[in-house]
Amino acid sequence: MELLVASAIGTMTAGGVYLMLRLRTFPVILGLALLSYAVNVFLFSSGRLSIDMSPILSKYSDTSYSDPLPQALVLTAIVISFGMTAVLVMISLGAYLEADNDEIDIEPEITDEDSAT
Amino acid sequence: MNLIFEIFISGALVVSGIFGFVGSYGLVKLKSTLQRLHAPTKATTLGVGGVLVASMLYFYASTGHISVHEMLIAVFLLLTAPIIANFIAKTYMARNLRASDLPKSQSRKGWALYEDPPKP
Amino acid sequence: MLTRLIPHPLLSLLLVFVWLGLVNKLTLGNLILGGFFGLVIPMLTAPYWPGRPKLRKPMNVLGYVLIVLWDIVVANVQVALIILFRSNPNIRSQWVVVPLELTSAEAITVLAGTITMTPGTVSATLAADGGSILVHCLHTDDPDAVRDEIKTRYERRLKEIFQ
Amino acid sequence: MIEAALAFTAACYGLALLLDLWRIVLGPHAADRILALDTMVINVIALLVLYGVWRGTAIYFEAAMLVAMVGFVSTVAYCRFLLRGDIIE
Amino acid sequence: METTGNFLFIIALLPFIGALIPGLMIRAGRNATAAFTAMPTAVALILLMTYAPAVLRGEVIQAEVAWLPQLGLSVSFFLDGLGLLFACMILGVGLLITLYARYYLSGEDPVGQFYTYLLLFQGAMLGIVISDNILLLLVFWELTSLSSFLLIGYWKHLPEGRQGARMALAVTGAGGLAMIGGMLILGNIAGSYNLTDILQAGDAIRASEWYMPALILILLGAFTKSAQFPFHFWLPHAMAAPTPVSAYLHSATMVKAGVFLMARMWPVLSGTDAWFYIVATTGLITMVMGALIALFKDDLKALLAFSTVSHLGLLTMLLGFGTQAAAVAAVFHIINHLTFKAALFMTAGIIDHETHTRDIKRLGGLRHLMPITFLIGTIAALSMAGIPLFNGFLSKEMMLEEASHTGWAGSQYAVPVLATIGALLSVAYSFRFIFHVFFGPVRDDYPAKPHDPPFGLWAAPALLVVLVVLIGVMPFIADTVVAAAASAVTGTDLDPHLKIWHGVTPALFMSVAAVAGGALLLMLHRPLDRVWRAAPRPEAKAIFDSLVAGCVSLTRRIIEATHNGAISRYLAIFTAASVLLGVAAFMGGGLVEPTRELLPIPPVIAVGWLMLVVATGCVVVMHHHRFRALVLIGIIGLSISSGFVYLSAPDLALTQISVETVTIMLLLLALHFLPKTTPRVSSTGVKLRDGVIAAAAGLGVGALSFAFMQRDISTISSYHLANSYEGGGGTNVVNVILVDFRGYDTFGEIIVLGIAGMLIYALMQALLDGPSAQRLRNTDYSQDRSKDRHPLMMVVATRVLMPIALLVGTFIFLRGHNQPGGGFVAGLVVAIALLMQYMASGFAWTQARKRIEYHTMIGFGVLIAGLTGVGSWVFGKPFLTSAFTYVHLPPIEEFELATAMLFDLGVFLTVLGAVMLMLYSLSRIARFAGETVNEEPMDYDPASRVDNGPEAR
Amino acid sequence: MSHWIILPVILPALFAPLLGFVMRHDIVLARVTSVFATALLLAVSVGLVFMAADGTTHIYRLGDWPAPFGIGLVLDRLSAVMVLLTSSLAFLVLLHAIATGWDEKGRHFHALFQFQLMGICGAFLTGDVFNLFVFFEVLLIASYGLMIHSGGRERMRAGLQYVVMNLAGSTLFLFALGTLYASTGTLNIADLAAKIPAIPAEEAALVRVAAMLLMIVFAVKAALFPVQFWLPATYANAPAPVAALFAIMTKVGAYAILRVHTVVFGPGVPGTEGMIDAWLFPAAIVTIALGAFGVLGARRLMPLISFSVIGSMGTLLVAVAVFTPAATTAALYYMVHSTFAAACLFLVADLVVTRRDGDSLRPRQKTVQNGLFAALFFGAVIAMAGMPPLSGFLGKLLVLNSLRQPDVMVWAWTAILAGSLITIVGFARAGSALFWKSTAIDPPAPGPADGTGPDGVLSRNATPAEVAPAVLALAMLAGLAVFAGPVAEYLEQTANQLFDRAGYIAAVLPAAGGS
Ligand code: NA
Ligand code: NA
Repeated sequence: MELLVASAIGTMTAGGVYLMLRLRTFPVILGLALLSYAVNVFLFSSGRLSIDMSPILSKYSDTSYSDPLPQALVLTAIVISFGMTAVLVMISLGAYLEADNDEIDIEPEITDEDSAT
Repeated sequence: MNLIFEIFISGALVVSGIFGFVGSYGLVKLKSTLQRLHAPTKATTLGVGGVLVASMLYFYASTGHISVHEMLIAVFLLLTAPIIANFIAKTYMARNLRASDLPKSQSRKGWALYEDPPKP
Repeated sequence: MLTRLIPHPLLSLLLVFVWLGLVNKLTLGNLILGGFFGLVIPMLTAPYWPGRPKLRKPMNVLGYVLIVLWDIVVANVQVALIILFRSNPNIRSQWVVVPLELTSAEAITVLAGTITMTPGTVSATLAADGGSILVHCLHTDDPDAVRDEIKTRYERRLKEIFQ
Repeated sequence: MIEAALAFTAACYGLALLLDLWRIVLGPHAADRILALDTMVINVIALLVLYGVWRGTAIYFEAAMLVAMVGFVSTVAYCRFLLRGDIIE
Repeated sequence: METTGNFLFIIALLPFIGALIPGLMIRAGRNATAAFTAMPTAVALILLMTYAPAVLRGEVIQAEVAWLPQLGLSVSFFLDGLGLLFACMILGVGLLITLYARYYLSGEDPVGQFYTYLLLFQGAMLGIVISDNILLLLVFWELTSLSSFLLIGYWKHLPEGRQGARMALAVTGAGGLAMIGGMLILGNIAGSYNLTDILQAGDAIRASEWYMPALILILLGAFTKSAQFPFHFWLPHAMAAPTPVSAYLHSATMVKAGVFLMARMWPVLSGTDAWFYIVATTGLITMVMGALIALFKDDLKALLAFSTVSHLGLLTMLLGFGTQAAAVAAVFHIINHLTFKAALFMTAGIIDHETHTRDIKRLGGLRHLMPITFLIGTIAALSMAGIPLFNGFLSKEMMLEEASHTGWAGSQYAVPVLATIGALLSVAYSFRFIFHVFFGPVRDDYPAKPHDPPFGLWAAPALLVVLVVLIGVMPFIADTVVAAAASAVTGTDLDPHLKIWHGVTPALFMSVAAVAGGALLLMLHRPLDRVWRAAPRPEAKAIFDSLVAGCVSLTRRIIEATHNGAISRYLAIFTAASVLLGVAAFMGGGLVEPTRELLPIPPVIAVGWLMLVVATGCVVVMHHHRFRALVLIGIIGLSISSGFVYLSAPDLALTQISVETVTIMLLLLALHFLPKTTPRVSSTGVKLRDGVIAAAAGLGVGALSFAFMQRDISTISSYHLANSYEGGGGTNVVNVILVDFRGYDTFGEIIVLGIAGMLIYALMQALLDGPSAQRLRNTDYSQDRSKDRHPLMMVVATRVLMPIALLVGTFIFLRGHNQPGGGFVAGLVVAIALLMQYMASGFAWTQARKRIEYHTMIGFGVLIAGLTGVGSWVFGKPFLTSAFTYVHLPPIEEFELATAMLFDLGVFLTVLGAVMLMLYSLSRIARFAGETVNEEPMDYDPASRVDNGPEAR
Repeated sequence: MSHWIILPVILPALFAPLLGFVMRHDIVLARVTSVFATALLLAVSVGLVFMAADGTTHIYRLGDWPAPFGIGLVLDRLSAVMVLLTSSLAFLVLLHAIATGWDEKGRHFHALFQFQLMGICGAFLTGDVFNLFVFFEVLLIASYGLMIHSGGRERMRAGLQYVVMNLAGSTLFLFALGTLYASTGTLNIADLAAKIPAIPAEEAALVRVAAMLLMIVFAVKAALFPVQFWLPATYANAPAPVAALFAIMTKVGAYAILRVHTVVFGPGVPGTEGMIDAWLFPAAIVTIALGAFGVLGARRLMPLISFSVIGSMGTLLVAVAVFTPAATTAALYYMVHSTFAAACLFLVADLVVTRRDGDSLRPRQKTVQNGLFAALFFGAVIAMAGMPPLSGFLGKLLVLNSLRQPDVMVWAWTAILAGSLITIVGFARAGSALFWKSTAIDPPAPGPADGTGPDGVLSRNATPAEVAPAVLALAMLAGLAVFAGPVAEYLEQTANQLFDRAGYIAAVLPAAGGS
């Protein structure tokens, strides 16, 4: 199981990084979304994996529970990355509408004259 | 647990599994999109229904309480499945068929997909 | 006054049941709470549901639901058999146009939903004025029979309920 | 017996998921992909309920319920996007 | 008796205070400004004079206040003979320049600025010569660079002025920076930055292994400032400044700072071979070279500038000799050079002012037209030439005397011969100044009709030439001053007697040879000038300019190649660096043996894994089809959520799936306006590069997680599990952590969301106010649209589904504290419920039916959450301390009331408000793009068919 | 426990929603409230500095949960100084934004501004690494809003890049935190500081990775090579007052390195000994060089200033990288200085650029009040380039003086001194082109009544209120120089307190007894 989770994290990270390195905003957004999925699972896995041990306290049984803290951290991270993604989407839309293309790189503006002699 | 319950539960599960599989099998097997539309919307409804029935029976059998919240999922799916099928069908038609490919509507207006609604 | 307070009684009732289903425990407290939500939520959403569909014969609803449920089970089996055992070239899909007499939006929706959930048919689109419905039939040799069955088995009953 | 039935059903749904995946990847039409994704959602709902039965807990019910809700909404949204472009026009 | 040094603070401060005066006075007129500007200088000079007797007796006046003790920097001043001499020169000449400038500057020049800069500069110079702390000295040193930059660039409209200023700043600034290094080393060796301590530590410093670096760095500072070869080139270009500036900077002050520093450090640094060979040689070369170039300069100020270079070389050489006699000669020459050179600059200024040219070739014959100027100029030039009875002669003799018995690398003749040549050239250009300017026939083509200037303009140089003559004739009047200064330089008590006649010494012969040779050279000037002009030689300014230009274009190329706006490359570098450094870090440490057994892999879970992996791969492969990629992202979200369910994290599953859905909604909304496909633009090489980086990152992260998942660790969360119910009142530990243990995180998190909503709204407004609005209006987004906009079935189904969804949201909210759920998920579920309604009947229609202020909702959410936290202050508890109780109303079963729920309500409202505000903003944009508002909930209500009468099919 | 500690977070957190959601239609009310809130924050932070002055490490346990289980705010000298630095800078910037009307050019400026302050103060005060992440995000998202405030094509694209870069950085932050939690089981800085030194090098691989990744995360914020690329485009395209406020943002990165990599992974920790310095130091050297190159090579004013910010961060981080109290003292002084210097430059640049046709370093028509602007620019440049009499020179001397270890001295001194030279030359060229050459060109014709010419170029004089913030910033720099002694003394104690790991642990985790 651990191997599956680790490889899933790795795959999503790789995919995310690859898309993040593209030249248009949309794939970059997708890449960052993938990366945030990957990092959420990664953060979650830092509490180690467990099955059927949800951290919902049970009055009746004296079972063990999975580590709730990373889960709480991941929740926070998910929410934050949602907000960030939303902002990114909007800004990229803004950039597109302003410039009429959704390239992410800035073409350096070279002026003809030198600044000072 | 009561054997009757076990049998019913197992039966419901098996039925569910079969229909769940068939739905997806149809999705792969059938040759046109509109045909494929029939497979999952129908088969999976019973598939999920089976699991839900099994779940209700199981919890009743094991705790003695009647568990009804499975019903909610069923109700929800029942309410939404037609809408979904309708939308997917329209999506396909809008992109792949013209009005002339379809039989004529038998009312004053043509099909909603291709024709504006009457002015009120 | 009462219509303002309880704009959609059936919806309210449904919500009470849904609430009980959600908490999955029938207690007085939950019933009260469910009743509260059953009142409040329709009030909040009333603007989005103008008008109240009239149900002539509410008792017929149950019969209709049972028929549809039965048909769904049958539909599933039939479709499963077609999918599993009929080779693709032998599946003859057809369009079926069903002219509608129903005029209530709710009734048309229920009919279209029923069509989709029952044997091998999917309601694909309505006419722009809601006057007929285009049904895609997975496999049939007789489209007219399909149309007639829809009209007699479902539309007639719905007409009784809604008009 | 229930154990075996659970295993069988789970296997069925596992296979079903693979078939859905197949259809999503191959398409060919957008409608096919949406349809297959929706099927996948429904299969997952079944699996979630199944898992609850297997574990004997109702803790996963909300997840199943929520998957059903968002499955509906996102499927409609995908379709509306293709049909109208703006999903909340 | 120790004399208190408190006046030193005042003296040091006066010029800086004075620098404010012109700004205040300038409206009162030029005379008033000049007069008031002279005041602080005069007062400082008077105060200084009160110390003169004590200093000349050999006392050292000191004063100190702490400034930055952590650094060893204090405001400490000391005044010894050397300091006094320089301070007098700076202030005295300063006064003269103030006077001179009043008449020199034209009415169009901003006089106020000039005096401000001048006083700033004066203060900086003064600071250098009386600083007792070398760090403080550095402060003043840098200040001279800055203020001279302003002075040289004073005539901003002249390109020469700007370039000269920048060049001076670059060269002297560079030297200053080197000197910082040298001084810090010096202080480090001596253990103190106080000069008095450092001057005691000469032996230790010379013995230190850091002596050489310190020496070189400090000398770099001194040489650049004093325009020593090869840094001499900036000085002539600084002549673009108004002449009063040149007279001040290049006779008495700025350029002497380097010489002063060498003199100051003489007891510490001199006496080694390194000192001798570096300093004396540099000085000698500079002297000869400067003089040679001066001879062929036609610009009067350029001639004087190179003569200054030459004389500075002379001084440097003398200090480099390292003997006491040479030091005495240096000190004496400093005084003499000041007098004649300042007078000469002022003379040049007068000529320029009156004739409107400084070109020697256009002058001549001024003897008759400007007799006073002629007299002053000639006396000063003769002194510069080293003609007896003028003070220049005396110190030059002493220099030649010293040179005559200084050997250089085994050679007895190198130094004397070169020194003589230097003196000879000096005579030549001095004579040229006299003869080519004043003698010869009166011309009729001067650019302006020359005549002697008003008294105000010639008074200052006249005073200086009086000194030239006085010292020249009665050198003993300078005895005490020279003695005091020379003693300070050498650190031993010296009592030199300055005489006119030294007897028949080698120096006399050298001097005679120099005068004769000089006269001869002048006679040969015309042919020599032609040879000189024809000879190829490196042009320092051109070299400097091309060096700077080269640096600029090199740095520009580096910067523009690296910071080229290609964020994809920045990110590639960032990722690659993270991977490489992460691996490097990992390799540097070990790992304990695995302690956990791996969990089994059920087949269905393997299928889920496969879904995720395949979908990820497909997203990468198919990302050019944007919509398709979004569908595939859906699979990934679904797989992860299911995985969370399987791995005991139901809350995560709920959150993940709902967030993912809302995210996809937003992406779909945005994609409506964006291109639907991504062009294939990356080359194979780039793809390969990115692929390698991506694979490495994936491998690294995967391996890392695999490594820790196999190893157990005890965590702090056992506390949370143990205290969740008792202390936090909830059984859903994750939720209790979110709203209680780490509620502060959640508080931050909802603020992020609130800001996100607000920001999106603000951005939407900005877009609609800007040029994008036009683009939106002009783009047709309605192509290929199906005609049914708000299909009946969807509308009707939503009428039931949305209330149910709202109920589910409420349910999830209410039970979140004890079961999976909570305010955040509830907020999203309610948002999704509303989204259904929007998709059914449109945003605008829905909004029109019930106006919900999403802004306010966010505001209230944040405020409720914040005030809930603040509420605990009332009970004397810290922010966000929760309280809960169980209430029992008889017919109903027990239920819980917790402040955490109130906090969660804040979360709920913020989330809902934020999501809705985002949707609202996107829908506004759509309406701008031409989307219309529908009047009815659905496209067509078939019920109205009845009203239209019977159907006609 | 004193509630004062949390006020720098709560005040803006409560004012911001009021500003953004209640007062969003009334600019006058919003301005008054915003200034009031910022002044209040300034007052509170002055109080905190005095509160921390006695050397006590104050802890504020949120939710009344004991450390390390809940989140604790920690007020020591360092956090107090940083909060004061933030609030005083914010005050200046806010005045400028209001005086110049920048706040009206888009929506929600004041709310975003307060949120930004909340995020920054929260990051400085927290004693928990995950909470640090959360407040990083708060300050980032607010900064996104401020960055693209008032929109425009270039700004939007640059803002997009800024967001993307930081999202990547945040992702790495989470990877680092996951690794840290996975290898230590805790998130509290004091608890980490107590636990990590006990991990022998043979078991430290994971902790090392966490430490390294955290450093990269902070390095992105601090604009350290090779993750500094984002900065010039961002700062150059941000609205000028925002760029001025951003002067503190890079310091957040530097602060985080100081806090985390000194207290948790600092000197004497066997697992990470020598690892961070080995990378940080050379990177900082290169950063100095790049900053200097940028100043010399820039074609436009705003990028030029941005590169000078990079250079100053290099200088700051060189001092941080040796992890000694003396060097940290120097770094802190330099940090305070460079924050105001950069801000001052941006504010002055704003006054100039709005009166010019763009910020290109080519001769243009001279602006109205050319001399005044030239003087202000000269002052700000002196500060930034580290020349006397302003605090930059002292800061530079402190840094140089603290880097006398033989292995670092040559590199550090060469880089800093040569960097200064290049910077000075670059600034001189820029100033000459902007203010001197321009005088050769006739002043613009008098514009319309409101002083706005074509292309929005202002042709009216700057009001005293517009000039005041820049002048105040210069005065701060002068004050910092004059009172360098007392300031450095406070900072020296600050550095010593920072290096007193046991004291920190004992204060935060009383039960641990500071072992
Ligand atoms: Na949360
Ligand atoms: Na509590």
